[in-house]
Amino acid sequence: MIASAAFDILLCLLIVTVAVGSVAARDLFGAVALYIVYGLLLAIGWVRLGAVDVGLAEGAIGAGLTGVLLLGAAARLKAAPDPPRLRIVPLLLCLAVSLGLGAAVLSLSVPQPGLVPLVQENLAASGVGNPVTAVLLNFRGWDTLVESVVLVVALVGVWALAPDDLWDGRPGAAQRVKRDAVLNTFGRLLPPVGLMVGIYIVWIGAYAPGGAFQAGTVLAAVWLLAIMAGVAEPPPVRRPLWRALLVLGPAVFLLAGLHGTLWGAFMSFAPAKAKTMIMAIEFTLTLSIAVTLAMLVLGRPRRPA
Amino acid sequence: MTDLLYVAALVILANVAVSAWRVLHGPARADRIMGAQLIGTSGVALLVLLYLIHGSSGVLDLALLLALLAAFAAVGYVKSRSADGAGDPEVAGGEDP
Amino acid sequence: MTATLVYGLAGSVLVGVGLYGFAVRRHLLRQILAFNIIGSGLFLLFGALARRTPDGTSDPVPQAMIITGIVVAFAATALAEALAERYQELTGRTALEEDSKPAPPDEQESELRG
Amino acid sequence: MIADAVTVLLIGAGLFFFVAGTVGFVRFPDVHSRLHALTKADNLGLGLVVLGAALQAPDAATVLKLVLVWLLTLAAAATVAQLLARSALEDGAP
Repeated sequence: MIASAAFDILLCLLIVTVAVGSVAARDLFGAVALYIVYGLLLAIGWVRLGAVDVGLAEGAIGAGLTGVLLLGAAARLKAAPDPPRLRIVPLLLCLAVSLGLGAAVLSLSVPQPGLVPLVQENLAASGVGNPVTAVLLNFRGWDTLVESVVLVVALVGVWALAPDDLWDGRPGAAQRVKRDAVLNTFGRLLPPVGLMVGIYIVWIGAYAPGGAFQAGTVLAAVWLLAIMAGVAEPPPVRRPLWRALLVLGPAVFLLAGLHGTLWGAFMSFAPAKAKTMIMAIEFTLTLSIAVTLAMLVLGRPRRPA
Repeated sequence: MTDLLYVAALVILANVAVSAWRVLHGPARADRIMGAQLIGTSGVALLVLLYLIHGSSGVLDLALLLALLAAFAAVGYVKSRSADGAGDPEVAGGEDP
Repeated sequence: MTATLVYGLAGSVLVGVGLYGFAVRRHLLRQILAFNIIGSGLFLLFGALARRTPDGTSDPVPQAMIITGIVVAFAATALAEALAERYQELTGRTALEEDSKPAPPDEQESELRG
Repeated sequence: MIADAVTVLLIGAGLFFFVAGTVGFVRFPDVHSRLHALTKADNLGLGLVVLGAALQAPDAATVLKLVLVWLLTLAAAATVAQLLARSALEDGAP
């Protein structure tokens, strides 16, 4: 009991210290390196909160995609001198915000059943055994549908920043890699394992922690590694097949939702068909999320197709 | 048994804290990425211990995921060292083989 | 209950830390990082409060919302990074202009020409 | 009962290597010796922890998963050690 509390307290202290370090670090590179560590520690924190689904999402994004995105950004952006200075007024204001939130936590920490009973009651009709997946794809499917569209919109925003002559070019730089050397070999070794883990995570999401977002992020990360290792080449952004892949998941989701209209309401699944529909959405959404997230990390087109 | 596992987890957490100090202070950039890599390995070990404590197989899946992605930050780092983000320390002078 | 308290308080502190970084740091990438710290602090706060069920299971509804939140925050980060890069290309700067101090006229003109 | 004792012993031995690796990482004088301390000791430590956990595994699938965890970390460490060592050389480390 004491050891368990000590672990939580030490982990939280570490998380907060690393965050402070990331904000206070003298140089940009140090701030980014600490931020990567921060994401990793948060994933462990989510496990301690009994939210393994969230831990999987945070781990895949924090350990996989954020590192590549932010280290690339830190290299491309000039590191202008920005010495840490202590500003008293903002410090006091932020302290007040933290104290207010802390007081709210203290006053709210009385046992509350929340929405657990409601979810448990309807879980059998949702088509899946993992309550988080049931909420994501059935009870609050609206949120997830709109979110999957938001990802594509963000990608369109990134692509729109390309200069005119590269409007439909290829994202990312041409990778210089020594063939059959260490990185190249690693890039050929990892994708099969990554594909297996990705499929496992989306498949197990039906009744245990996992699902489309976590699996999509894993696949995106593995694809990016293959690109960086010179094993795969990102497609030009105008290639129709890839554009179709980007919207496949949201489109299937929307069609499933419209199909629900026949049964009464948009986005409602009949219990008998729910499992099939949710799995169809999950697998196509995984593909779309993987392609979208990887393209987001690669950024706008940088070279001709 | 559980208490011993927690003690082991605390030892690894202390390791993480020490490595985080290296990430903050460097001195070389490679040191900082190494520190992040060490924290990744420690994180996997922590999750294996937490799997034994909680007994939920999802925790082990997270360990598997972190192990799969363990090299990402470091590969992203060596790539970001060149101006165009495409370099590789294995290619001498940056020319194509 | 301990977990709710410990992680909830950590989340509260993280929001303050991120806000401070967002207010004080000028470099755009540092501001993006600080903004993400605010976000993850709020997620942690939300997740901790989801844990206060009598039997200790975590409420799945906040969990699902946090997962969507994490993925959207990542997409927003990628978009913000691309904007910062383009901003640097056009203006040569990596920090936004202070509101109280307008740029000298000749500099403004060169910005308009892009 | 015996399995529990062996698990505790293996995890204890694993912790020893973790601590040794971290001490080397903090105390060694230059990038390459730090890299050397880190990529070997820690992965041996993780291997021992994984072995200890495997003794408690309820089924073969869990053992397989644990072994995969270790193999993936080893492959990552080997790759990263190569790349970081070369990058430090390019940066002019001794």
